[in-house]
Amino acid sequence: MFKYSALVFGLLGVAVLPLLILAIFGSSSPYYLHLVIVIGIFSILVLGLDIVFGYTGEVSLGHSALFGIGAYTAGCMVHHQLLVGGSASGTIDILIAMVLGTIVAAAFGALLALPALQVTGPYLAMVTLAFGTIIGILINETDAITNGPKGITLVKPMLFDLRWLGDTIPMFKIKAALMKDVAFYYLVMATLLGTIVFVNRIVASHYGRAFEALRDSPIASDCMAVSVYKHKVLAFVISAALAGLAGSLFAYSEQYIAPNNFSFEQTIGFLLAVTMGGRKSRIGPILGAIIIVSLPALLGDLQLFRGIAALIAIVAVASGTYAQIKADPKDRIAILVPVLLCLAFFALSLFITNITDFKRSIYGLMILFVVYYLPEGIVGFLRKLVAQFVPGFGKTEHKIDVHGDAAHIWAPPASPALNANGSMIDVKGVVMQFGGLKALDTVDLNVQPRTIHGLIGPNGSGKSTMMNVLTGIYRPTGGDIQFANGSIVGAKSPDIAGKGIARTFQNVQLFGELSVIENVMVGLHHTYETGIAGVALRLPSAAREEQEARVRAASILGFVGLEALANEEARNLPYGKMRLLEIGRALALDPQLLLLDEPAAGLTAPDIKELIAIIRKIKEHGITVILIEHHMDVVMSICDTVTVLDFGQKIAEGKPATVQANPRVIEAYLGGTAAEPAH
Amino acid sequence: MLQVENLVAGYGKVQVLQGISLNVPDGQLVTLIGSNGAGKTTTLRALTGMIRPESGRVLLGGKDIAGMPAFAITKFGVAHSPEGRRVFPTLSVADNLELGAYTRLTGQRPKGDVKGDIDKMFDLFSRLGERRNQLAGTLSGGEQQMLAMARALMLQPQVLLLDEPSMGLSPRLVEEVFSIIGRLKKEKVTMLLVEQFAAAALEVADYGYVMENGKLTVHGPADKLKKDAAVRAAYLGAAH
Amino acid sequence: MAIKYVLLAAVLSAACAGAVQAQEPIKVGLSGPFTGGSSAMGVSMRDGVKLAVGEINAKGGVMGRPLVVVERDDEAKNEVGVQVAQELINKEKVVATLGFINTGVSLASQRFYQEAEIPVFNNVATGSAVTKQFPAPNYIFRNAAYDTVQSAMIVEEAIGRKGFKKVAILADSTNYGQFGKDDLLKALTAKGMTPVAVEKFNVKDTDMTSQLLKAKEAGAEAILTYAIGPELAQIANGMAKLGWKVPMIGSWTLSMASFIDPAGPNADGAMMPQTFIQAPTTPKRKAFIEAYQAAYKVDRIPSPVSAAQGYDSVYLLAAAIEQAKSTDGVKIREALESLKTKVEGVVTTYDAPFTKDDHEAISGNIPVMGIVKGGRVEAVDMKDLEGDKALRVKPKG
Amino acid sequence: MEILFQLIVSGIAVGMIYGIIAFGYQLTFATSKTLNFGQGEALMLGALVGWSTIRYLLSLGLSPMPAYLLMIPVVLVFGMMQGAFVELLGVRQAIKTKSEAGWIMATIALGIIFLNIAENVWGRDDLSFPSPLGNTSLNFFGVRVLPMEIVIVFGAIGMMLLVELFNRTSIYGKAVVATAADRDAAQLMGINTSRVITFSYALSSMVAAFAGIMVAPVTLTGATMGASLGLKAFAVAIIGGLSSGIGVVVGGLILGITETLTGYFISTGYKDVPGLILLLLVLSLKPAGLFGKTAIKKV
Repeated sequence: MFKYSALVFGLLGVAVLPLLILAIFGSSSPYYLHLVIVIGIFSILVLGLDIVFGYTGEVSLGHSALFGIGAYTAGCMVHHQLLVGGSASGTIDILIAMVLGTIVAAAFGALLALPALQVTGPYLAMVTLAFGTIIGILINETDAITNGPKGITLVKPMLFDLRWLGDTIPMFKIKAALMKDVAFYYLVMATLLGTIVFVNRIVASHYGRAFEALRDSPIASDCMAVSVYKHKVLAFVISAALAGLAGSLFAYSEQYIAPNNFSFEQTIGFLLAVTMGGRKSRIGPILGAIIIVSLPALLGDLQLFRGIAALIAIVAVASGTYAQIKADPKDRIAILVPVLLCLAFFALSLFITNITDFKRSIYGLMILFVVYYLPEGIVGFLRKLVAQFVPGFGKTEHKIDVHGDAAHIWAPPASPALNANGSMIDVKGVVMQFGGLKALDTVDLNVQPRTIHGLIGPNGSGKSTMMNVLTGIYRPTGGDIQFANGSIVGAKSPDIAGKGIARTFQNVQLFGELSVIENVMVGLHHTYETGIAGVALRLPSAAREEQEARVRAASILGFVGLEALANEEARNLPYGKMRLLEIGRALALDPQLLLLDEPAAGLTAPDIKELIAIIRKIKEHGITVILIEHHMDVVMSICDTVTVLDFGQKIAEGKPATVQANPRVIEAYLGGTAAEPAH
Repeated sequence: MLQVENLVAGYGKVQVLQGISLNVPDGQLVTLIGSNGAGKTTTLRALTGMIRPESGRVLLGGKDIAGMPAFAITKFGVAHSPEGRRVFPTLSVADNLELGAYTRLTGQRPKGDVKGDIDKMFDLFSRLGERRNQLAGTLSGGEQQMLAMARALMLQPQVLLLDEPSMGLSPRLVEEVFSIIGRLKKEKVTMLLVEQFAAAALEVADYGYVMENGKLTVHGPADKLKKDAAVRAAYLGAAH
Repeated sequence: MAIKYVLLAAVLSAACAGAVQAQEPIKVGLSGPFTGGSSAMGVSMRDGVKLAVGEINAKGGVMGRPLVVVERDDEAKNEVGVQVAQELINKEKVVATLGFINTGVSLASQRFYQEAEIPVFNNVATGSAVTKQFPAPNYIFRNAAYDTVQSAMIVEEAIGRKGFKKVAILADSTNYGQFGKDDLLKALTAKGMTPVAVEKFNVKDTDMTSQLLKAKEAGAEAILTYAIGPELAQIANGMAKLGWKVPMIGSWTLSMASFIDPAGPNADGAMMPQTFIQAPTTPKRKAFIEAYQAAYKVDRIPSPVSAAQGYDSVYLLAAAIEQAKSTDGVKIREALESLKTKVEGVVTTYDAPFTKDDHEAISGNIPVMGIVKGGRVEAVDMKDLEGDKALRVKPKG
Repeated sequence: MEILFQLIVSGIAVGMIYGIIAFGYQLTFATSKTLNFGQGEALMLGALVGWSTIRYLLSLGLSPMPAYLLMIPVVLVFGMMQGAFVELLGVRQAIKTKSEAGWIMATIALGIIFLNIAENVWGRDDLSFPSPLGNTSLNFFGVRVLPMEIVIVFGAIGMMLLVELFNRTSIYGKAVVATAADRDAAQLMGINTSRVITFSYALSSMVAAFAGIMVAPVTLTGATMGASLGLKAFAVAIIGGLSSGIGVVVGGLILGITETLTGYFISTGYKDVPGLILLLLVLSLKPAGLFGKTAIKKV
């Protein structure tokens, strides 16, 4: 409810702002109005960029080009008289241009993201950088479509005319040109508000959770059927669409666009806006947009620049002094550095007489400063600052208050799809070779449905490799794996997970920055059917799904005994609880087969008892389990069958007691020379 | 030679080692055994600076090396054959060995006869001699393990830390690895051996420590530990 | 804000001490690229403007009030130009703006001056469309040789005087090059010719082999260029590499130091229309060159044309303000359109240069063809700059 | 036919420049998984420092050839210092913070600052770089080649071979390879891996600076000369693969030759376009590059 009151206030502010500007600076001053319009347009783009840069952590250096594509979509329509622009139908035209700009930019975004995001690392940054240049060239070259370097002139339509109000409200006694600007201002602000709501909804939805999850642990995301690749592409396309939307508005606000409007430096500006304002927030990008739009003016006026430098120095000294008092003595020097830099910056500003010559350096230094000392942006910095005085500030954001119940733990039972021979999973002669190393050497593994199948063996015997082969992280060099009557060799992790194989990880792979319940809800991603549009429009079905997922997640947390910790950040859990959470998250996938990789490692004795009970219950609900474990008591007490691996080969298989007595197994465990009986 | 006092270490929030103390006397082979996840590898990683210990002291010949970065600790003569071998797959066998003597070749440790030592390694590990110019990534698991050990020996270390040299090897190769460890022992190389194969380790060691959940529970001369029922139980389960 | 203005005023008054005081200064905007690729022109123009402003203020200013230049770097970027325009108009409240090097920036930004009824003096940008963007009452003026004038001269030189039958056009892919290319094509068509090749290249291209080979293969006898310095040098050097030497005839940018220096000996013989050549052919020019050299401590002006036109633009504006006896934009425009005093400039003597419909101060007879010789620009025919030909004046009517 | 060869020859020279810059990207990417987005500026600084040095030497009365040769070591040392500076001040600091990909922003920012410094020191106009071999082109059966273009090809290959040789034979070079293969294990050998990473940045910038003084005599020298070269080299690095030495040479040649051929046979305006199409094709079909190796994920 808090959110809505903020929205109402925001709306009021936005509605009144142009009137204020006009009142203060006089009706002959469209300068500040234009500045606010450009800030609004840039904000739309930067909010979109934040989805890629802030949420998924990928760097795009092509947003200026996407912005240009949006602008040129509008421009070309006008240029070829497909849209009239400026006439009576201007309002409809501009709306059509906005829609088309969005779509075309999204299409280009997809074209770019589909190949570039296959690879992790700086590839997206490199490809988008190249893309930026090429788009510049294409716009320049395709004279027939874009009018080439000569640019396109558009006319801002009169969207609505309120000058008749001038009789009652003198503020509206303005010229027609200014009225156009005021009307256009409202259009931009309405679009910006729409964007904020849209981004808010996406980020709060299962998509938003997926974006954050894939950044924390890409492998775990893939194994939760949340394809890292697909969601990164999706995030990029959404982001590109918003860039296109902003571009189409920009074409109308500037009324003249040319290829060199959309430069590499602009892209850097956008990234600076996100970082400087503060990532993963709505205020941050808007703040960033304000800064980059006013930057040329700031750097153009020496006096103003000195004033700003002084202000920064004062803030730095104040917060630095405060931090000095509070900080660890070890960190004191580290804190001093940025404060001194700010002071030096102020001193420098007093000395230079010609600011234009050093503009780029100042710009570069700003970026460096933000990267080093404000990695969470101004918003993050302020949040931290306020949190110093108001304990707990900003921590209650993600609180989800639902209670689960036993009825919602399990998905409605479905009869599992088995292989022709009645097995749950059938591994035949699998070989996994890394260079000269055979981690798995022709291993067979036949797991019967509704059983707990233990997989044991000394360190390095190939157990974890087997897990990775089964979940598609490695593609085996030989052999076949049958699951649900089909081969899963060569299938990608998210697809295998989607077919019903869930897993936990030996070295815990939680989504650290998400809360405990959100971790489970990422596992429930597959239960959502609503698309982006449904989320954006907040369809009843979307809300229902979300509510169902919450209840389900809370129920699962109850089952693994973590309900009380539901709103903790996962990374703050004790180690043992992390392992339990991984099991809960895996159960959310409604798996037919659950792979547990050393679930008892690091657990205390009472925890282990609890774990055994949980695994038993999982089996009772018809889920087949493969269990890798070193705690022999666990293995011996709950497994129906045990397979022993040693140096990549299967050396024994059978009932736990039989396997335990097998001399080869004892030898494998105790080493070559100690095969004599124990007692 | 190597003395550990009250070492506390872990990863991020997870504290794995909860204050361990052990002693590796000069010229002796000491083994650290225990079940998986007990903290054996973490101990070695903390000793050689691959993770930064939270507290405690690591004395090498009386000098505290705790908290130094790994490359600096190596300079003092602590060689570490890490878990999972970690040979440099894109370099040849001979180059891997040469890198083992990096500190000697760059004047941080007495140089001696590096070429001669490489040849000695090829004598000691005859399988490697046949493959001196092959890329290490193409070796089999056992060969890689031997290369990792030989590479560590190239430091001419004060103390050699061996982390699970038997991991992933066939019994025949495990036997070979242990016979080499036996030979090194005869040459009075000071060693700390972390091993999951308790019996095999205790067979060659002079002294043993048993680790459980980040703590050292039992220790004593190797022959005594061999007969300790508690040790066996820790491995094959109490049910046995 | 208030404090800022107090500070600003304090600094300004300190700066103007010794000259005219106590009177409210007249603010003139200055927009040009002072950083980036075309900054050589921008800086020369700025320095020319400042030189003139200094002289005027030393003589008592305009209407007894000092001129103050509010300079802003438009970075040769359209969007920055737009922002600069809005700031100069609405925040700085300038009475007129001088400048614009880049046709694109000019086209993007001057609509705001037009709407605000503030005169703009384009003193370097040459795109033909610049002064024709708006119908009368038009606030856009220019004292630079625009592309139509230049193209006609280039084509006349190549076809008329030299008698070439086959020419190739090489233009860069910016709007400067492409607008210029269009004008060249028109001028050629007027002579009943078509070029044998029309090639373009991107700014910062390092290799011109493909473009030059195409021109060479087509049998071009001369290359007509529309580009800026560095790329022109690449063309000259590229031709030398291919062992192919035909005359380069192109727009005035062939006189830029950024062409002449990097091209070295390969630049020799390049011809271009010039409104101003750094040669003391009239007393006014002599004084200007010496003043410039003294003020900025250079021997060769980086872009003499930009400096001279920048210098002249200030005097034209000052004359108009004096005549209008007002700083009101409408009145200044009206005064410019009916300028009564002859303004003695460096480029020419401006005798009623503008009318209601003609906002171009430079006519086709004013520029002379210059040629690069030994690293300096000279007139193709030195007689063009001697005697009564030294000062060419726009014909009346 | 002559024309075709002429185009190919010009393409090779440009391509080798792209290739050697991309080679610089590889050097740092191997050891640190980061690369310098300001590599073009490293090239530019190298060229400008070379320009000043050679001007100074010429003013002492040296003839162009010895002056050029004497200038090379100065530029190489400068390049190494510049690269080390970028790593120490840009990449390392940025990686310390929580901000992901902060190093991308940091290297871009340093590039902008270098550009601005160069503008203020050497001016905004392009300068001409004295060519040690003169600007008279050689005529091979109608194909004209500048002597410097031949130097570029052999210089680039020579420099790459030298670096490779260093990596393969010297113990320090092997330390670089070891760090690239397994940073933790390299530490256990006593290798100060963070110093190796600084060193790889130094090497990378050195290579770029060298490319700068090779390309300067045939093009123009100025603050903005590096930007588009650095960018093209990105395309080359992706096409050839960030992990393959031969890849960048082939990638560079492919890009350089397609550019000149497209320029002549299609349109000079579109000459950069086939490069991007190739880039996107390679990324979709063989994401690790034509010659790159796909890394094994570690869980």
